[in-house]
Amino acid sequence: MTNSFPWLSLLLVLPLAGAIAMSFVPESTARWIALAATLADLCVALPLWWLFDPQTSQMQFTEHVAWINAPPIYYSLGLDGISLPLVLMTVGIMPLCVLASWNAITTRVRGFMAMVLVMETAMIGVFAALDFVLFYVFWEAMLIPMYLLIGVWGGANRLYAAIKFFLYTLAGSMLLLVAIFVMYYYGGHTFDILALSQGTYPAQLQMWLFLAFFAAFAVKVPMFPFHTWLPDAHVEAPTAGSVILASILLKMGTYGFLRFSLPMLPDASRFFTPIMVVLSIIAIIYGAYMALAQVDLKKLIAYSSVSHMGFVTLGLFVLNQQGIEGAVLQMVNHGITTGGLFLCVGIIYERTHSRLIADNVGLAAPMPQYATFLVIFALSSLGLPGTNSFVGEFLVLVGTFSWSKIATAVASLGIILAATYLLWMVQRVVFGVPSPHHLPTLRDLDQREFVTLVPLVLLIFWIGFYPNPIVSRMHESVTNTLASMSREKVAPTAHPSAGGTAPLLVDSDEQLEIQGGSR
Amino acid sequence: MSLYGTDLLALLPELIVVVTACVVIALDPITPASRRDLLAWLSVGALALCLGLTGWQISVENVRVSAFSDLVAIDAYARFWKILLYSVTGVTIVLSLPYLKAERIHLGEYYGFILLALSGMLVMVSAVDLLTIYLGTELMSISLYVMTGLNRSKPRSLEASAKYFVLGAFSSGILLYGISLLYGLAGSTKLASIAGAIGTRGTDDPLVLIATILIAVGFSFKLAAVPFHMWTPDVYQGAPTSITAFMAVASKAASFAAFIRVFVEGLGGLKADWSILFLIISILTLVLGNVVAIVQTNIKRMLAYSSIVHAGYVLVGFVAAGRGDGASGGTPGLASVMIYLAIYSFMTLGAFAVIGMLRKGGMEGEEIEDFAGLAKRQPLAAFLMLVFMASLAGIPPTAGFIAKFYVFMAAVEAGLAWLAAVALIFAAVSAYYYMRVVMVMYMRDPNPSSVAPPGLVTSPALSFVLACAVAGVILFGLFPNPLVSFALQSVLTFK
Amino acid sequence: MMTYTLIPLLPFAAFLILGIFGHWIKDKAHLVAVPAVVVSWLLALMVFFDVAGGHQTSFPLYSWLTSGLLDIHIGFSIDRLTAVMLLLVTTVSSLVHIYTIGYMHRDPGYARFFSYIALFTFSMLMLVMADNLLQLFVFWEAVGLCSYLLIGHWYDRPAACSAAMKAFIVNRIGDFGFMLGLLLVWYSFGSLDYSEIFVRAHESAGEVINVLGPFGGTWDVSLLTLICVLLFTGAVGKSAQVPLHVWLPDAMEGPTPISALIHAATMVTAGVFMVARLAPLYNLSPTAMTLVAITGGITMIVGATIALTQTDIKRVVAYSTISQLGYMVMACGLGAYAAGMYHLLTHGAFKALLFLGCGSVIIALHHEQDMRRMGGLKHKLPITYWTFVVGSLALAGFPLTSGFFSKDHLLVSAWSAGPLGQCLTLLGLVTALMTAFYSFRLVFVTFWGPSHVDPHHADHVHEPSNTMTLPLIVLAMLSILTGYLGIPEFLDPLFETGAAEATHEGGAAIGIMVAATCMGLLGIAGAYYFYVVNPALPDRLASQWQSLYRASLNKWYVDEAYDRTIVRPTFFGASELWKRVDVNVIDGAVNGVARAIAWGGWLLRLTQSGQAQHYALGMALGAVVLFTMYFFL
Amino acid sequence: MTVPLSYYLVLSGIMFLTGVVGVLLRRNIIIILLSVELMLNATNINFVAFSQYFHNVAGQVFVFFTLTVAAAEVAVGLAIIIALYRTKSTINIDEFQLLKW
Amino acid sequence: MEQAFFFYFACVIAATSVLVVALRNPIYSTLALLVMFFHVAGLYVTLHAEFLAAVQIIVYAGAILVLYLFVVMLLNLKQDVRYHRQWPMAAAVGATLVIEAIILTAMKGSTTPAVATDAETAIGGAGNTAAIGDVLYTTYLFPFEVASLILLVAMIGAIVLAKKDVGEREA
Repeated sequence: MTNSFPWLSLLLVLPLAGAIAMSFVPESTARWIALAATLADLCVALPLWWLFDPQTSQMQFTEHVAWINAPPIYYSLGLDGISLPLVLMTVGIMPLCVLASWNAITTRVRGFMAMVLVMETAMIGVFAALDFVLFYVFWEAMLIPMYLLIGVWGGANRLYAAIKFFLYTLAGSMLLLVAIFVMYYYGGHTFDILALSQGTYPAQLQMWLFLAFFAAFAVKVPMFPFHTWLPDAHVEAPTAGSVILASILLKMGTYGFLRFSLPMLPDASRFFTPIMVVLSIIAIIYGAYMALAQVDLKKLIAYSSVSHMGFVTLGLFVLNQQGIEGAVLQMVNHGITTGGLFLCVGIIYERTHSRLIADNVGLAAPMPQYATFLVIFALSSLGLPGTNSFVGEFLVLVGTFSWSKIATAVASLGIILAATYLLWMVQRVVFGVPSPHHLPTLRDLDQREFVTLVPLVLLIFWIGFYPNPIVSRMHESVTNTLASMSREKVAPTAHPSAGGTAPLLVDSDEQLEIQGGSR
Repeated sequence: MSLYGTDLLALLPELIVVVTACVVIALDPITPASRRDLLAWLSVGALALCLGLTGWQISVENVRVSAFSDLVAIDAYARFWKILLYSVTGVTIVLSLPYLKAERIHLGEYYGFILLALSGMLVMVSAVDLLTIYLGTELMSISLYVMTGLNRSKPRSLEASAKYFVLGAFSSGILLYGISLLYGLAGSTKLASIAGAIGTRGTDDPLVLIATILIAVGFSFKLAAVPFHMWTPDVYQGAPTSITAFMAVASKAASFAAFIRVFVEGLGGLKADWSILFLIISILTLVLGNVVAIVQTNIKRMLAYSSIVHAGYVLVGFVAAGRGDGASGGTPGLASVMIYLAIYSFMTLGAFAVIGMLRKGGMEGEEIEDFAGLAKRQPLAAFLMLVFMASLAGIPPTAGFIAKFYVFMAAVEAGLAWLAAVALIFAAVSAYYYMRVVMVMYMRDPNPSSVAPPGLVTSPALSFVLACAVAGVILFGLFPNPLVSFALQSVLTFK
Repeated sequence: MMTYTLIPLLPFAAFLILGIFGHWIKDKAHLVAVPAVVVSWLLALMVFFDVAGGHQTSFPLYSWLTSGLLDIHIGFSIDRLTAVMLLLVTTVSSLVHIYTIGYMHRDPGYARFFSYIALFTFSMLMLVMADNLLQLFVFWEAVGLCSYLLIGHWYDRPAACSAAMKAFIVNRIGDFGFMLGLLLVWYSFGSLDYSEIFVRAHESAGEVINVLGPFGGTWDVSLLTLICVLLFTGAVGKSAQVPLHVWLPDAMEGPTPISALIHAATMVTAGVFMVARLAPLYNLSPTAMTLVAITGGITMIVGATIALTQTDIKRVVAYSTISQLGYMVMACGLGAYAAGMYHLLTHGAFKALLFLGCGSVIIALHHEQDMRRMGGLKHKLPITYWTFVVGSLALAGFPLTSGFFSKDHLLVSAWSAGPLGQCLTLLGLVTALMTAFYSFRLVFVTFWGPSHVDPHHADHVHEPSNTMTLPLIVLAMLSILTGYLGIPEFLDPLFETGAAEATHEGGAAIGIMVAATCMGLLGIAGAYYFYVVNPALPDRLASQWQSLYRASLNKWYVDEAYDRTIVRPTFFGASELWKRVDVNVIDGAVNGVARAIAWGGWLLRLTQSGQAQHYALGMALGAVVLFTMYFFL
Repeated sequence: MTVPLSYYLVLSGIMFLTGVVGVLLRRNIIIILLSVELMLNATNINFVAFSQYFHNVAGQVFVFFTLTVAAAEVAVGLAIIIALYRTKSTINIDEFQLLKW
Repeated sequence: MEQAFFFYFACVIAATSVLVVALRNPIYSTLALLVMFFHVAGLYVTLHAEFLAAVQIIVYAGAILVLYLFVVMLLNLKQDVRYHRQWPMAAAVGATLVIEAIILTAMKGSTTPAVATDAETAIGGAGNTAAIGDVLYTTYLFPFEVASLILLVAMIGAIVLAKKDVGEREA
């Protein structure tokens, strides 16, 4: 299905135009420009929700223009049921980021807003790109703005955190680049993601490619042993930075797994499933357990992100419909919920200038509205039924259950731990008696802050009580992904120098059977 | 054929350069100091003319013209480099003007030397005979020795010059010895004859091997590949910044041009041997260059290591060209090398231009720490530097990414995916030191104790050129098609 | 259909209004909440009669989530069980709403409190009306949330906050099992709808699962047993069965009305309700049933033994609740679902009454909860006293009160359920003795004897407002009347397959009735002897049996054991693991790589000595290396 | 011709290596330059010998140009040396260490 | 006879080269180089490169070396106290290179250059001055011009570097 109107390009251009406009406007209007740009983007994106045809697995709103001739690289964009929610989440979160930075950012506002807007373009680009190189360009283009966001407007230890974030993610994605090239030569000399997803690759090669993909995506997610950049980056980033990081950036890793690793490298994906599942479960438990030990609010939420993203990777790699849909939904959920939590931390930081739990106690009395929001986000984060996260986690667990019951049981323990650390946080921050020292500064939410948080709460309950509209838009695309995973195994002579056959491949294990068709 | 009329016509741009050089030198004594800018503009004008001429040659008929008894050949390959060299030399002159004035070494000879060095480079890129290559190299080197030491009031400048000279002479001795052996092999110094001789004699001959290695060593010195790189940091640091830029860019490009010509056209039969040799050199270069660059505190020195590292990346592309046995037969590798160097030239020039602009209490601000808070003092300069650093680090959507893209793509095509992986991991390491500059500019506050920094040393022309450079770095990152097709077309020379 | 939907929706609307506009409504909050719940009650009454007339229905509201084969709606299933639960919930809730007007008067969180209990009512109603397991689970957790919020209502009291958190987390542990059970149900039966499950369950009655399979062992467990046990875990948490009973006493930190509503009458009975709801499933798994019965039995006696010695007035009632829940669970485990439900309903009435009575006392004494600082209140608080006595009699199983009928019915049913049932019946009789003892210990110590009330307040002690006494009176009447409504007969058709429904086989039934009555009377008499006739005796006995007394007083040290073995190691381990592994090992490795590279840089940079001849040597060495390399090629 | 070509090669090799060692060994820049001259002369011998062997004048022409370049290098080199000496009163190259690391 | 000449020249050349490197007094080194230049010229003569022999003496011995001597005298350089501290390494490198060269030659057989001659530069019999002159201005015209540029650069460069008042010109 082609659509004559270039929706996606418009989505990409609007923030960028805003960013460029920053260089011509005075410092004082920068905020308004940024708000206007992000809101305009939101307005452009919202119709897509209705224009999207959930009955087809085809890419929609596609655009396909030649970009580089040799090798053939296209400016190729499109959305399917997997990327649509993520794009909408992105454009939805960004105005909130701008609002959250309204008073928090006082120096170099133009630069800040420009970086935020550039980030928006890049992030939408990542989710919408249908050309591998284009994807990579957007993927990497985020590094510098994010680096600056953390490094210029961040906290005390920002330099370390910024460079750590930068190098960590860069190192991972470098291997991805090599893998992209290899894919190009084995996949029929094209960078088209859809074509590559239909290509066949020797099994041995798939293993290597999978590892290379893993390096990029696992760092971004972040999966278990690669997570240590996240607490640092979260803690030091300004509020908007943390929100972008947690809500959107982390999703790009899991999106990468879903968009590339699974359909392009089905055999390797199946082969690595046990490892991925184990890593995911470790992340769930370990992240939650680490969160229990934190005294810094942002660090706590950062570790909780590790745990929650573990659910996402878990859902992806159990390779069935429920798992993947749950994972995609959980990406959106985590974006909403954790974004909200970070916004809350930002709000309190503006008042007490401390992120330590010990410095922010007993907020319920002086700031009842704030406390309400914080509790709602915390409850959503711990997966309370009726909130969004429950739906995602439930689907993931359903998916996992048919893969391994033990894995499900262990992963479920993470939910108990989540309740523990979040409620403990709530108990310390919201309940109790505020210290008289801070009391004068603790005024309740103003209108701007209120407006920032309300949409997230509405989304939390909307998805919690009626997730079907969003999930039903994924069905076809997920089915399609799974179908492409079960395509013919590979002719070993795809490339002259590809000697390797498939000794490493697991046979179609019962557990790996793809659900959705025949149970 | 009246005295090589057609030959002279083919070499018209070079002649213009040489004549302009002589004119500049001749005019210098009679030009008052205040009007010395005119000499610069004269040179720039001549370069623009040459650029136009070469461009015209390309557009009319981009074929190989052999001149002067096959000692030089003006072909598509040479024209690519010429276009590049004219442009970077022009930019260098523009960025030199304010810098030289600030450093109080504004000599008319300076432009003469630059133009003469350029003519040496032009000879190098179009030479198809080891003799002309050697002479071109020497012409370039001797000019550079002098220019390095131009700022005689500074001991560092002279010391750099001395080191450069001693090591340069040493390396050219080695190179020459290799050439003499090749001559002994083929009975001629023409690359074509050498290729023929190697074809008939096979590759096992010790003379061939010794000669290849010696020539490789001699060129590696010019390219600043590890372990023949050690002059680079010292010389780059000591030389006047504008000369450093010129060296890092033009001399490297010309050396690579000649280097590729020698190894592909002359020693193409030894591909299997020298590709391994340069494989090792490139890995060494990447590892050492990146690792040592991390600990540098002087930005010129850091950029020197960066130039070493980039030579390493280019060598990866070159190795890919040597290894590429597929249908494309190494052309992607060579094209990638050309693309890389073209892009590298502009981003490096830009970075040096910003450094040259920066003053610290009337002195050159060379320490990375001197950049502290630049984003607050000079937001525009800081932004430019940011773009150049990002490009050097190879972050999309800058041109630096496109450069790396083609090089590593070629490497992967040649079956060197592992090399690409290693190189890219070190590219991640390199991001550290580039980003450190950004960090210092944007995330540190200016040192309060330091002298209040005066404004930037700049001129309208320099601003214009810098704007062009930034635009180029971003535009080539977004729309590399023209450059890529130009390189691909030029590299057909070797088909 | 509208009627059914409105029943939960009205409280929900009240919640929304109060939640969003509570800030402005403040003291008028009851004007929103009370009518909503009362109307809801009326509707429930309608439904009850409707259902009593033989009408049963089940319909989906909307499709909640579909994914692959997973297809879940939100929907209602209305049958007799639902109907009685609806009635219980709305009745108690209405009364508690009314009671709250007085109890929470002038509380700063007045509107918030009302919004929470409205939300609770909504959730509880949705829970009982659910037609599938997932909806049950969703609201199962939602009532847990309300419980959490309400326990922590007075958030500036650390004890309340801890209790709230404890309640939630302990429940979560139970729900962990519930969730797994639910997944297993879906995995095995392909659906979560009750009707579907019951059909499939019959088909897969023989299936076994090797629980130790993943670890290489063999331990075949019947699929249904596994499902039932896992689901029952949730009930253990929610209904405060041993070993997850620890949260309920602590929950008494919350305001008394919610102790009555949530922690006595409704939410804690959700576990029992769930087992009854899934009776067809449990009936297929004798093993699971046995486990359920034994758990109930243990809880029953443990709760009672602890209740004997507690001094906090609400805690006594709380442990009594645990003990009574044990009765119900035991009954369900023995297949006597109707008996269990019967006791659930009567207990709902009299236990709510007792709690509200406690609330009256507490309010009258300005939030004094220690029994030892009460006494002699029967004249000052006559209404409270008499209603409290009625409640206690019902609890003690005094003849002709509702508790008498339900407990008797329960024990008789249990007795007829085979050897295990008979053992448990004996245990139940012992418990009945203790129940009567501690309930009247409460009455005597609180209302009789000399006053130990704080002299500051002693003069002001007076009966609370009408809004509080009215519910007491209504509940007192209910505590007697519910015994005569014929609830078991009403419910029996639902559990027609019940393995051991009470058959009232002549002698045994009468014997048990007599025994139970004797036990009750004996307990009351004992309490009278100990605390009225001979008040010094308890202390003497306590010092004589010190270890036993201490153990009972300290709740058998269960909290301490959990604290030592689970809570503290968890937190300690977390911070240790964080410092040791995350910071030192993982991050250390990352930084270590960076540092190694930088260190390598420092080292390699030394080669750049500044001496041109070192550089020349480097070049020469490089050439040597290249030459040497060629030797080996 | 009775002297085999390889003799010339050996001779030039010895000279060349001597020159290399000289560059590495001597601290005085002038002597280093002299050593470079050794290397160049070794080259020249090669060229001339090959030229003779091939009966080909190209080698001799090359030598001619080498001589020219050598002269030019010497001119520049000595100028640098003089300038250096002015600033530091020494031309021992290992004493120039402003630029390092 | 030719061999005798060769061995004479070769021995002297080798010996004087070593002396150039080994002698600590720069003047002696320079003089040793002078001796070597003459013998190289002699060698050229035996190779029938008379023109080059003359150029060697005129340019090298006459011009370059005198320049060296001049500078040595001008700077009044004293005897070198010691060699560079890295001499053991340097010696090792030199020795390795020698050994490797020998092994390489021995292992892979002796060298027999191809006899492939360009028509333009082929000369009958001996390299005579006329022939060189001829090719220099025809075939090698281009390098010749480049060489002239090199000399130009060297000349101006030497002036710029060595003259005293460069800094002051601006003022």
